[in-house]
Amino acid sequence: AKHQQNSKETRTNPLNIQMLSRNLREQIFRSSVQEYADEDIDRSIRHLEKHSLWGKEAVLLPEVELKLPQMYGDDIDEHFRILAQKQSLPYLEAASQLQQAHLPQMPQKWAWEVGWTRYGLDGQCKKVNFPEENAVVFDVEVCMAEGRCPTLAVAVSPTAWYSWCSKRLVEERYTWSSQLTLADLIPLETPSNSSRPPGGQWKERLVIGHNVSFDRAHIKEQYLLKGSKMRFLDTMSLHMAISGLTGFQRSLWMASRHGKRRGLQEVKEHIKKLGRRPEGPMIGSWEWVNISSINNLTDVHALYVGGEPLKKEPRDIFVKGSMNDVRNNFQELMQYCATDVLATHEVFTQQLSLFMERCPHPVTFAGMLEMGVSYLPVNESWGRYIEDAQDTYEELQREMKKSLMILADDACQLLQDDRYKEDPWLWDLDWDVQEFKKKKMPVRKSKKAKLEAETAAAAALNNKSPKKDWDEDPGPPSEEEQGRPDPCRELVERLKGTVNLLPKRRQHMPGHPGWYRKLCARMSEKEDEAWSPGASLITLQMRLTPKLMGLTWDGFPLHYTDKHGWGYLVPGHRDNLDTTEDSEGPVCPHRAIEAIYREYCEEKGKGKPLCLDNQQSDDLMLTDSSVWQTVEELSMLEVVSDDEAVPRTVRPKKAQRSSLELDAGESECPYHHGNGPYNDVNIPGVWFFKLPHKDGNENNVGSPFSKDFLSKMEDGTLHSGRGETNATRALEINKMMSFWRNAQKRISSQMVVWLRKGELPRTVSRHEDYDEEGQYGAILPQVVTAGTVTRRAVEPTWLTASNARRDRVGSELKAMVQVPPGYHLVGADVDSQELWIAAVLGESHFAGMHGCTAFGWMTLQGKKSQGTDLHSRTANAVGISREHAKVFNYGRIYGAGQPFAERLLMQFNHRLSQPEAADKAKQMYALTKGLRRYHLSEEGEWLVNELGVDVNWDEYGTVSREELRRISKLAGTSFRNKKRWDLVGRRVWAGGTESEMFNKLESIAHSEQPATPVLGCRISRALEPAAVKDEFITSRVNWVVQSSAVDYLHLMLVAMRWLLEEFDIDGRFCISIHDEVRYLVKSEDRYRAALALQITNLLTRCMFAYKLGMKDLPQSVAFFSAVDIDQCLRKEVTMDCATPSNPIGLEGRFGIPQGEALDIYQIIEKTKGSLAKEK
Amino acid sequence: MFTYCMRRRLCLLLTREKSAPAALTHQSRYESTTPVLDLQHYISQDQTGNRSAYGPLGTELKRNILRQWWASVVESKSEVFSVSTPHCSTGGGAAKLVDRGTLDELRDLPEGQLKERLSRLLYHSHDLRSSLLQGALLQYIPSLMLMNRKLPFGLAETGFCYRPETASPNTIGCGSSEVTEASLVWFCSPRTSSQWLDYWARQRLQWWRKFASGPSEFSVCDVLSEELRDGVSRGVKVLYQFPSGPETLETLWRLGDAELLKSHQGSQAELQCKDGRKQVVPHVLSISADMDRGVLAYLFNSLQIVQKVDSKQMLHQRKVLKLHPTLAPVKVALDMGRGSTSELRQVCEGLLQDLLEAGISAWPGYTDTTQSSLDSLHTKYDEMGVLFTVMISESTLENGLLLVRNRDTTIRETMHISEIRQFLLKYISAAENI
Amino acid sequence: MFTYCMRRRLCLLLTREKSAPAALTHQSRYESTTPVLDLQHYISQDQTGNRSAYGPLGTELKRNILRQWWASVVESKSEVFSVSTPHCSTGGGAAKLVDRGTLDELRDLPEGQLKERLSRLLYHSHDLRSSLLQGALLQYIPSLMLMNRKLPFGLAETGFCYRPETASPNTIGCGSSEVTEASLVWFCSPRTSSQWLDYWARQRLQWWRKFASGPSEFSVCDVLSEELRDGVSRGVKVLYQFPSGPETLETLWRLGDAELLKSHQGSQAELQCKDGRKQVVPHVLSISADMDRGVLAYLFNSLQIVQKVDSKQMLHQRKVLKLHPTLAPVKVALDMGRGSTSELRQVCEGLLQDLLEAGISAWPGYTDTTQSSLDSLHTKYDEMGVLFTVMISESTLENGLLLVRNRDTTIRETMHISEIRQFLLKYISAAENI
Repeated sequence: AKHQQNSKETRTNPLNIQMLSRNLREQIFRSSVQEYADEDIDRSIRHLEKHSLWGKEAVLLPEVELKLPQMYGDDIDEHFRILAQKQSLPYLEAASQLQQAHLPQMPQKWAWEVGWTRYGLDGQCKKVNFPEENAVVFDVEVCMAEGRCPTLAVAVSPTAWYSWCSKRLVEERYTWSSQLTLADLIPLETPSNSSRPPGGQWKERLVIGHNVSFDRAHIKEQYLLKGSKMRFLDTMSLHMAISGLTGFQRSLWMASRHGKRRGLQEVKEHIKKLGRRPEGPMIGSWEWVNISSINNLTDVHALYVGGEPLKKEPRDIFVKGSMNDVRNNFQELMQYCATDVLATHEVFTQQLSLFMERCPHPVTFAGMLEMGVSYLPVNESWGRYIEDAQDTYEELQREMKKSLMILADDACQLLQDDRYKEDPWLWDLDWDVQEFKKKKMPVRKSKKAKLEAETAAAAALNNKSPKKDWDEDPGPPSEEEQGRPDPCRELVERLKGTVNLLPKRRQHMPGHPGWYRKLCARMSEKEDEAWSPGASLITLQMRLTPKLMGLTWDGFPLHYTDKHGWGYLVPGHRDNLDTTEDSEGPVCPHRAIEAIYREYCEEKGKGKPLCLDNQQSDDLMLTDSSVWQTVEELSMLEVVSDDEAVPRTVRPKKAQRSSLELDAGESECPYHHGNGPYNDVNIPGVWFFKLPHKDGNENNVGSPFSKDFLSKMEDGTLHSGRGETNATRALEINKMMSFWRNAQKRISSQMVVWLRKGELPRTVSRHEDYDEEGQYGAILPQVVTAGTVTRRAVEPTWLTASNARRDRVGSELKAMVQVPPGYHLVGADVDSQELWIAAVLGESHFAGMHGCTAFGWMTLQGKKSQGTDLHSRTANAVGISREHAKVFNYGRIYGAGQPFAERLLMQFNHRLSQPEAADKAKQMYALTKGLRRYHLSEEGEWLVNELGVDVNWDEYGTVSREELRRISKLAGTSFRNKKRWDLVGRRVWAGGTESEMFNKLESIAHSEQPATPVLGCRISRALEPAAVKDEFITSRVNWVVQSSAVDYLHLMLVAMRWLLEEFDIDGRFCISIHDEVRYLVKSEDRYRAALALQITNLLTRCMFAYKLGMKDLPQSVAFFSAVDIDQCLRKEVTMDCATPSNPIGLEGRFGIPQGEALDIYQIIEKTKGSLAKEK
Repeated sequence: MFTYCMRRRLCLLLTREKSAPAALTHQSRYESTTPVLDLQHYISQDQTGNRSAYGPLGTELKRNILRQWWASVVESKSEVFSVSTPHCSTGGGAAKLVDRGTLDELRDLPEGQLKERLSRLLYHSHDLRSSLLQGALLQYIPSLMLMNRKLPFGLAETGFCYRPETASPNTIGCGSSEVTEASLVWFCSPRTSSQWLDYWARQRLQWWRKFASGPSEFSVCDVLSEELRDGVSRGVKVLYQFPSGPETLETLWRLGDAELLKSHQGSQAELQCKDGRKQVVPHVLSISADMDRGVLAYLFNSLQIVQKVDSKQMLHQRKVLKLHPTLAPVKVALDMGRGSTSELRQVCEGLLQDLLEAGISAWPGYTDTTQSSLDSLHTKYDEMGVLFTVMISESTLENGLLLVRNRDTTIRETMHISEIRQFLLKYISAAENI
Repeated sequence: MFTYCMRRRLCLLLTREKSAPAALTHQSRYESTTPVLDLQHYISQDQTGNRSAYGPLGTELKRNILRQWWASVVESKSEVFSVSTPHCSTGGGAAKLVDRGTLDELRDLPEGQLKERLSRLLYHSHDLRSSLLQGALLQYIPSLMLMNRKLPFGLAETGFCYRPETASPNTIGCGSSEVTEASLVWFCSPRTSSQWLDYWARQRLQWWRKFASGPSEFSVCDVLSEELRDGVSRGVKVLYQFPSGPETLETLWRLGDAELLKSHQGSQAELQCKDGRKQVVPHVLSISADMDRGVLAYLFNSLQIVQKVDSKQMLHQRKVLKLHPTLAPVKVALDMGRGSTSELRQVCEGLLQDLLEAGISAWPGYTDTTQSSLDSLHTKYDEMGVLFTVMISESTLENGLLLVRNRDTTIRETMHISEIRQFLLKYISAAENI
């Protein structure tokens, strides 16, 4: 292979976009020719000119000369069909066998026996190694109290029932090892004590289960690095694809199940909670509720099968009970497990044909099978990682507690001379101290006690010398004295007796102020009870902590009110000063607050002006996948489709606030703008402002230490006003701990199975790096292959893990997936996958040419350096950073509307006022999405003709909103009857860079049967227009791109499997996280695997173009910009993933060197362009 | 015990108020130019001002630190054994130990014989050790038997080493050269030595931080590879951020097997240990802390300067040595209020004995018969780092009640005499677990 | 740490069976000529056999003895304060500390300059201390302030001293010259100093005897006045009856005020203390023990030789090191019987950690994977002086029961795993009060 630099060879389309090298195009599209209509070309050029993109110089890429493997069928679609059919045939056959089977009678009594028992048709039961049939329905139960070891399982095939019991269930023992080995797991293909199938051949077999990935994680052979051809079909995923619900729908569905009326009420509350405007639309159609359900087996069963509802009560024994409880209820629990298996089978029988009908392309089925066998290799680093992270976390926790305790101790000193009254934060705490309580004692008695003591003392003295000079050296005690009890000790002992003058139950630190007392553990009388000195109960979440730290917001001290949550006090309020004379409570030291603010201004004054420091905070340096998360999170809250929101008038700020403040007088702070003032908080001398909330300012902030304020701490808005190292450090630590705090439980409960030497392939155990003392094993991530309505996979730990960050404990998680010796991870990110899919959809809609829309052009040709890429464009247009622009861009494509942008803008820069933010958002949307325009309905057309209105049409026959209003007004005045005219037909977007794209998405979303354009997968029944009418538009628009991205993934998986098999590349699928795929490949095959991955991408992109009517592909998107060949899972092969728990990085701590990131040219060089094994 | 370099740091310590923001609270923003802090009871200088030693409190502080080191490194680890090796060795030290009489004799010798005698002297005289590493390496083979040739294990020792800081021929004498080293020499399989280094680095940092009031001032850093001595493949340092800059408290070196082989010039076979089925010469980690510097670090770390306004609106500076309860040399001071002196004194003495027997180091403040104000008493004890001040007064004779002042909160709590001992024991032992 | 003289005694110890009747019980009458006792874990010799050091057990034993000394002399007495003084001084030691480089330079000098440089060197170079007395005397004045000039008080220190035993010019080097001294310097009124000497002599003898298994082998005697150094008005010695004859473990000197005045050549006024209404220069008692010799004394004292007949009617000699429970370096050894090794091992490890956390020094016997007979195990532990041997067996996994063997009775008792820790703690702490 050589690089063709000759520009004559370079093919471009009429829009000067460089196309695929000729040899590649010919191999893929063969003789079919792409034709361009002149009219389309003109239209495109005009459009590009309008957005000043036409005529921009583009750098040409070197040509790629590559011999592709022979393709099947007449076209690429057929090629993929044949591949997928071949791959899924045995499994489909097994599936249909099961679908058509009449299951044998369920056994009445279950065998109490370790391992598998088969219950034949003749009623005989016999011990077997494992079920032999090619297809089984399978369910595993785990007694949670006893770790992660499977307890019992049931399977059914068309010919027999099977039960399995674990050793730990049947044999009672004092202790069991906490580490799982293969022997503890359920064999489905191999005899015990062996990791080879009988006969040495793995068979294509199918296991069906509900949420089957959980069951899979307990199957022995699945942990083997190589081998099993078993595949899994998840009835939960099938359900999602057929009738799944969006997150919002799910809560509505559950609400409606509690009875319609109550359901509606909850819906209302739900909407309110989401901060939705009350004038938003109500859910108009409830049709979908009846054709869908949430995901659990009981509800899914009710939906597809109906009849008696399943009983779930026995399950509690597995969740809460002990192994003994399981033993005592063995028959019942077996029965329960078997019933689930039966139900799963019934569900599956119904689902299979529905699924085939709605997702007809074989690639979908084959892709889902492949997705179901993810595999993460780990080694001894895993344990070390968890230990390190936990240690570091606990250490930080201790340090934080220590800092907080010191703060509390220090604050106690303000008690002296009532100095707390002048403290801007602590003035309103409970500073009362208690009097030390004694039992009432008659004076006589006390006198007596004293007298006794004195006599005793005198007696003691007399023993020594009558008159003692304390400054004299008394000499040593004499021998007799040493023998006698010491009179001083006796006196003390006597005094100790007076303890009975005290009440039985002691007061708890009566001398300390009330707030401090509450932070201290009571010292119990029992000697060995755990107790901790000092303010040990203090936590970051407590209300007094921000005050102890002296937190300020832009220089104002923080203050908490029950009604409004956290806010801050702004000094200078004079109106309410004199009303305070008679107040009982603590008095606000407004002068001290003034002093604090003045000091802050002086400090800031030397630096940059107050309102203009728009520091880029670290938290917003987002990577692609976290953008996706952020947006998904934010747009979840966005229920309103933006249709209604476009011509939205910005309501005055006043109206937004409740009317409660009226009686407190309308006082405005002249120099500070923020969320307030809330004058119902009447503190003399100050105004109260609320801290801003990410979901809108009407929400209360519960803690200034929540995740949302991290960035505000980083940029100094939220600041420890005491200049105190302890407070600042506590904030820093809080940030460092955030990741592990949330993830620790999930991560440390990952089920790891370690393999013995004999269970590893020889490639590993004979490798020179193989370490006898090392550990090699795997985690099977419990991926629901189609867990969302878009058929995206769902898994809580790995699929959402963020990348390593220097200041987050434990964030090196992904890098702990490390290959065994002799293997490499080969994988790649699909570059801007969603942007390209959206773009190519838009292009097919507009002129059927790559790069014909501004959006598409920017995706293909845009250069960061020229400012012509999408993100830079948005950034420049609105005046925000490129990183922020990225969030907006993705958000828009995911269907988020203008209000989302508005809120995001304010979150990025809290000093932006609402009108400013609204203005910017509007500007941004006009530029990108464009403006709404309307086709007239038939009625409208008639009306226009009838009235002879001179309508301002554009070239596509649409009118603007203003024009529409004018017509409507005319109609209103021209006819006497109050008929409501339905003027509007189709609505379209126009004028923006992305208008065509959105028109395409909406046309799909609004069609009778929305289906993905490439593989033709239909949207969930619960989102089809027939069921929901015009509801859930955002979700449906979002679905088009997201679901197409899933098609993309499935295509890749199918193509890759084909190439691995065809060219004998020793590799397996590992995991797919969002838009990246990883394969575990034998080291010597790694470059061939990399080439295969590149070819996979090429074919997948071509398939997309082809199915959208474009028989060509731009060179710039044909290949991954880089394929990563690495020894662990990480974003970039050069990342060292240093974090507080691993300060020296991957290489230092785990000896993992940097990987290689190779582009197509390097790969061709390494492999000589050939997938074939070198002889 | 420590002299020049100690003094240099001491000066910094005494004058740091101007520059060091480390442990200051918000109250201390209003800085003053109050005179130097009196740390005399910790570190004392002799009359000439030339050399200094630990005073009673300093000695106790150092003892407490060393005891904690021992508890953490030796007593809680079954693989670590203690050794006690000679101070003098046949080589390797920085200073020769020469018999006084011999030197005197030399002087009287005729010039001709001098050279030859001098050579003999040099050849025969012993060196004073400059680190504990060599001694531990020599103990390796005897320990092997005890360990049944199993790895890993460690040999620990604390003791005096002699390290002249400057090698200039003009500065003769002990100078700043006395160091109390706490050393662990760890023998492990070559395979795991890197991980063990990480492990120990983390352990040691945690240990230093455990007793700190500002843990973040202790940190670790890797030694740059260009700074490594020959034969050392990696090094980690535990640093303390002194106001004058970071200084090394402890070093961890990964030595490979070179040093071990060198110190046992015999056969390699004798040195071998089992590692799985293989026989290996173990790799050596040398972990050694300068405890004198550690004492200083903790003194710096725990010194807190608090501003306070007294009843006459005067600004005062309160200096509190907030030593960790486990380290504080004096846990409680006993003082008496005015009253019938002899009875009160009896109570004090009895209580003192009671506390001492329970192992609580108590300060007999009551023996000071020069009456001083309560405020100045607290000031003194705060500067000494005394955790609690117990005041025995006239009313104690009536009802057994005492006033117990907490160093950290400055708050005085009433407590009964029968409960103070248990309270203190619990407070100190619980503080260890924070 | 200790060498020549130690070795000499060690040899005695190893071959004593023939001659020494001291610690033998009635069973040991049947003496045999069994080879030398293996005390390797206590005292080890290096390859050359020239110099020896404490092994792990010896180090722990010495630590335990020193800790008890400290508890008895310092911690339980409110008038005793600890100090920590430099090892090097400007004079008074028996050996000069000479910088290595300087000596090397000397050799290269022309003959003419040699003499002069040598003189300068001698004048400037420091001495290594030969006792702790001088250091404490120098700390007298700083301590006065702390004590508010009140008598009596004491300054205590333990540490390394250098005392070449022989002054012959031919034996150059460290020889037997390293000593760990435990010193109390007591300042009191001249009026009471004689009483204090009696007091301390009694105290010290009591202390030594407290931990002995044969207390009568420790004794005191007055130093004859003709043996007293100048300025010493009285002396008392604590002796131990070694097989080779009595040797001094500790000396108590009543020094008067001469040494104090000498070491503070300044004004007498500065040295004065209150004694009632008088001002006096205090008298000094110097009480100092040689702890290395103390270790040997206790080893001798606790070694017992017992004859026993095994099942095959063969006569064996059992050597038991019956160290006092407080002093024994290892309190308990954990071993495991045959059985499912990995699970037993987990139990062992868990129990070990449990014991270590409670501060009970435990021996991980189970890590020794070479199966040896129970008998040889006990023999080994008896020679190590291990108080208890805990055996974890298969049945422990079932019911938590352990077998606990007592060193002194050799009887094995069944005990539950949950109670062993408390039992040991109680046993050891109770033994202290016997």
